Amino acid sequence: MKLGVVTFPGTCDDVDARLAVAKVAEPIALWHGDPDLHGVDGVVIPGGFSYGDYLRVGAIARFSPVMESVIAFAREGGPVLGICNGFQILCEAGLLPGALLPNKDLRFVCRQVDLEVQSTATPFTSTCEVGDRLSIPAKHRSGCYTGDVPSEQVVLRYAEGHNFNGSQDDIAGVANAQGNVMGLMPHPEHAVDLLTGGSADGLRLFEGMARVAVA
Amino acid sequence: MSRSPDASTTAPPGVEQAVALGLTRDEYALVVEELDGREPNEVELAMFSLLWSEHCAYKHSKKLLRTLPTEGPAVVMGPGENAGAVDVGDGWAVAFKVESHNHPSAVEPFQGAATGVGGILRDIFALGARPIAVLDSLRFGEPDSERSRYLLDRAVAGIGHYGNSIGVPTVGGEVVFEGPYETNCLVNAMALGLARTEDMIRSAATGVGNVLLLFGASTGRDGIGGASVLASAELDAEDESKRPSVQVGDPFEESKLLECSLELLSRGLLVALQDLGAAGLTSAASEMAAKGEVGLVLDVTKVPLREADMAPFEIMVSESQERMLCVCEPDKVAEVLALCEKWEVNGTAIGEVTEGNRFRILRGDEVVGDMPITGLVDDAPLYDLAPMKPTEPLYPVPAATLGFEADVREALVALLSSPNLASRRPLFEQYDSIVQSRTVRRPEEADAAVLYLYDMGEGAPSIATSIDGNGRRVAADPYWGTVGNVLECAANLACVGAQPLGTTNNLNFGNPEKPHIAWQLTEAVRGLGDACRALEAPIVGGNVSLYNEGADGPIYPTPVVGMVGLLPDATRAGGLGFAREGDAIALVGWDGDPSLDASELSKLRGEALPDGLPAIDVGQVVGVLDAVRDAVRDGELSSVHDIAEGGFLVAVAESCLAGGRGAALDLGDAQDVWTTLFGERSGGFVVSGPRETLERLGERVPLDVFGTVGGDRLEIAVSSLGESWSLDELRTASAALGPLFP
Amino acid sequence: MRARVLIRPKAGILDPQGVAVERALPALGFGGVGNVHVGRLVELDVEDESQLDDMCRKLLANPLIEDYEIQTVTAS
Amino acid sequence: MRARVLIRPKAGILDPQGVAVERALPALGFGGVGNVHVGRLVELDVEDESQLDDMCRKLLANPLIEDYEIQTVTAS
Ligand SMILES: Nc1ncnc2c1ncn2[C@@H]1O[C@H](COP(=O)(O)OP(=O)(O)O)[C@@H](O)[C@H]1O
Ligand SMILES: [Mg+2]
Repeated sequence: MKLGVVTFPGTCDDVDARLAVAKVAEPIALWHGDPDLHGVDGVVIPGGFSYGDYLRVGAIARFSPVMESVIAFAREGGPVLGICNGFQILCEAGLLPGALLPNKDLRFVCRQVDLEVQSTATPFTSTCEVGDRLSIPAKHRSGCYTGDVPSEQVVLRYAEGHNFNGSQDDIAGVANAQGNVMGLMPHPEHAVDLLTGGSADGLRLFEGMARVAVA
Repeated sequence: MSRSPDASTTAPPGVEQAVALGLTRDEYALVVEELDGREPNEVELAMFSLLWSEHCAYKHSKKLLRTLPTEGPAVVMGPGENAGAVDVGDGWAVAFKVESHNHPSAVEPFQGAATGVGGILRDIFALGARPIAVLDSLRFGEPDSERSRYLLDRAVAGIGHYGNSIGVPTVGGEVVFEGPYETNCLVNAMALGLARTEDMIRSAATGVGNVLLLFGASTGRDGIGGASVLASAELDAEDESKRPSVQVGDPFEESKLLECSLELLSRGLLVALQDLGAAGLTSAASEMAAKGEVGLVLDVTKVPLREADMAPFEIMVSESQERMLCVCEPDKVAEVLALCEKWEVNGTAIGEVTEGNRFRILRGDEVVGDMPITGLVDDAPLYDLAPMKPTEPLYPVPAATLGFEADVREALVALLSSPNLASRRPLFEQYDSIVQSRTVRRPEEADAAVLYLYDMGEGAPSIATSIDGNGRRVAADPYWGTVGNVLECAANLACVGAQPLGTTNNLNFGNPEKPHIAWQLTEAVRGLGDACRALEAPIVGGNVSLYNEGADGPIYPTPVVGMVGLLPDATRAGGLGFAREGDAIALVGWDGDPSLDASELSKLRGEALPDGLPAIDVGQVVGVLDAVRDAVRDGELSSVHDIAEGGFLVAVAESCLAGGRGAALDLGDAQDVWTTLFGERSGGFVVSGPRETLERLGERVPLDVFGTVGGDRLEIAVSSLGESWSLDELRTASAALGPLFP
Repeated sequence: MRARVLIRPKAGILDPQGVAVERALPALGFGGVGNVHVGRLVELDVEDESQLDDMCRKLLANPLIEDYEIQTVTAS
Repeated sequence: MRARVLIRPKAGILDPQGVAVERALPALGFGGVGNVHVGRLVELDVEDESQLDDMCRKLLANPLIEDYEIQTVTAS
């Protein structure tokens, strides 16, 4: 079981994502300039500031050679998880509906938030029950979700009082219609170990990803 | 062998120009001597004036810095390199340093603060260490001033912008508001990095014939004149003339530069590496050559420019950000350039290491500068200070915001909501404190940040870090105030169970040519040295920022102290919040009464600074720190919090808020209720835990059990007084900084 | 030629920057200001001007949330 | 009237966004592009157009690092 983690220039949370993946599978580092996915069973697009967030979040990274392969992989049903900047990139790439706007207060915020699971029809949330609450840190400046998204594709919402970015309908994470591609603004890879994460709730998303990827 | 630069270069600008650039007439005469009687041309004058500025040459501080303790068993690299480094075991080292960006931040706070972070990060990875944390230390005028609020907001945004974008967590820091910083804010940033000791690299250029390569951003007119004019002259009201061109930070470029530098080093391609900071190429290249005792030849036409029409002197002094200089063997150049390409950074060979002691600057075939390297780097005159204790108070009395008639109830609420004590959450939430997955204690969870060094493999240790610098207490007593700052920093480490390994510092002072500032500086450095010796936490690096004076006089003397310590087991790292109902609460460490002198309460009451502070029994405090650290490491305490600004009751309230638990205290009879509750003194802690373990700790150090954790109120009884607050009320008070970040 | 692309939030899309500016202006003593929107300005030299529209749709703007307008500054 | 303010990095000031876009475009198949700069666009209704310059200097632009240009879109 191999899960790839993509690094773009400016990616920050790739190391973190590989540490998290290592708890459920073999992490494989993927490089933005290399279209070869090295036979991975799933792809994580991690957080950070690819291309400095310049022009528009995710806009430039979306055109990297690796993304062509990721798009093809996703269209064939391979599991793809976009976290924070990864979510923004998947939206820009058209793999997920909608877009991420600047937070309503125009500030970067780093805060532990509670999420509520809305759907278990994705590999990632297949380990959860609808209504489960996950405590996961969020940290971003452009996480205000907007888009035409059918409610069954909304996978995670911020619990009441936890939506600091102004996202439409408290949306924290969405999936594509097939459920194999998911993006979320909070960082599950920063909640896989009690020592540094404050919670290990994020691990469940990676466990779900590994479970389905192997099937 | 000194060949004059070609005649075609412009005539010598002369002594008046030199004075305008910040040199004295005597210094100019010395420069002429360095050039064997020839007057410097434009390039040479620009380079000498920068390298001989206070900022680069430490003309007024070097002699004092030599008195600091710099050696110890853990020291891997001491002062003199881009950063200091300490051994954390198993062949690994942590590099760290604090640096100021005060004047650029006063001019353009967002970019000034951002590039301050960028600059200190480059110092860390110039050693081959991967940056793992940033801390910031900020000083502004009172937040009722619109200008102070603006500076705060933009500086914080700038630090966050740079640190967040580059993926280095900002794990701690401090912000203090005091009138004397109103027209001269302080923005100091500290960074830490982790490296295998054997992979660390120095900045000495060696190997005649080796190639000098510049990589990273292209060179523009950023900050020309910045180092000498901006950093060494007092800011007056009219900042306009000192805005040559603001340096703009590009954290994206730096993140590529960082990865590229570390990969170059891990592949063993470099002989030496150096960041470009103040005075740009001039300083970076001459220092590399001086350390390696070699000469250099550098061709300015090879330097990639952002603006085509730059003069050679502009190229040599530009402070464009995100650039590094390295030396490699000629047969490695192709490989170095290929790696630069991989990371999408520009790399260009611009010169060569030569025999001898000359720094020769070429424009193509033409020699446009030719100077002795040692003259540039080592021969700036050093000045003696003429310290004199002032006979009159230097600082205005702060405006009272709390009347003497206020009772204890009101006083605690006023203190918790005062700008210097209120929760920093609205500020630090703008920083990514968790990227890199090593943050074991986030801001407000403990007195020091704790970082797990998982890179070191199975059984890896953690480090703790903290930064402190109470300027008001140093203003009251430069010696004891500074000793207190150092002890406070070490106390923060003890709270999480860490033993100090080394210290860095940033000396932010006014004009050292004035006798009373010279006195502050001399006394502060003496206190810094004595305290670090007592703690066995040697100084491994630092920075000096002088001439911090505005229209209303000097800043409070502000020696900012940063410390790094080691803790073997992160799962036992202490936290400051009360954690268990029914735990006993104790005051640990004080063998005498605290004092209201220069305390936060006395500030709120609008009291003048006292002339001198009570002496500290440093040996006694060090013993307390040892005992508290041991107790934390044994996992015996549920919470630990050192008593700092605001005194005992504020510390208890903070432990209540952090743990979301109330407390009931009975302090018995107090000689003076105000002093007992709000007095300040080094070496005191509020701890909680099972009564028996507290009593065991009490066998080593003074300890009084005063109360119990529980409920949702803070209740105290002292002398005949009984008082209580709901946690909600305290929380609301403590949230007072929120409106500063709308 | 030198071209200029004006990119602005689509009608109905949240524009927190516009809101922030609109709020800040009266506090600075500037009254009578309304309907403020903040977008992006991209200026560039292009050889083949027919590519511009494609560039905008693909990279410079996100058509889901942004409108764009192409202006010629100087022909060449 | 409706006014438009074009805000761009001052000549000589580093423009990291412009550099990033310029580097990205050729990879997307858009050749022959140069001198790219990215700035901000502010559009607003103002009653008193004489205030615009002041507004720009005080709030909309940062005169230390940005130039601005005021355009009238529609008079009123
Ligand atoms: N207050 C201080 N205490 C100890 N060392 C200092 C202090 N100030 C500067 N230094 C040391 O002097 C050297 C030069 O500092 P600096 O000019 O800031 O270096 P850089 O240009 O690399 O930032 C460094 O090694 C630094 O650690
Ligand atoms: Mg350096």
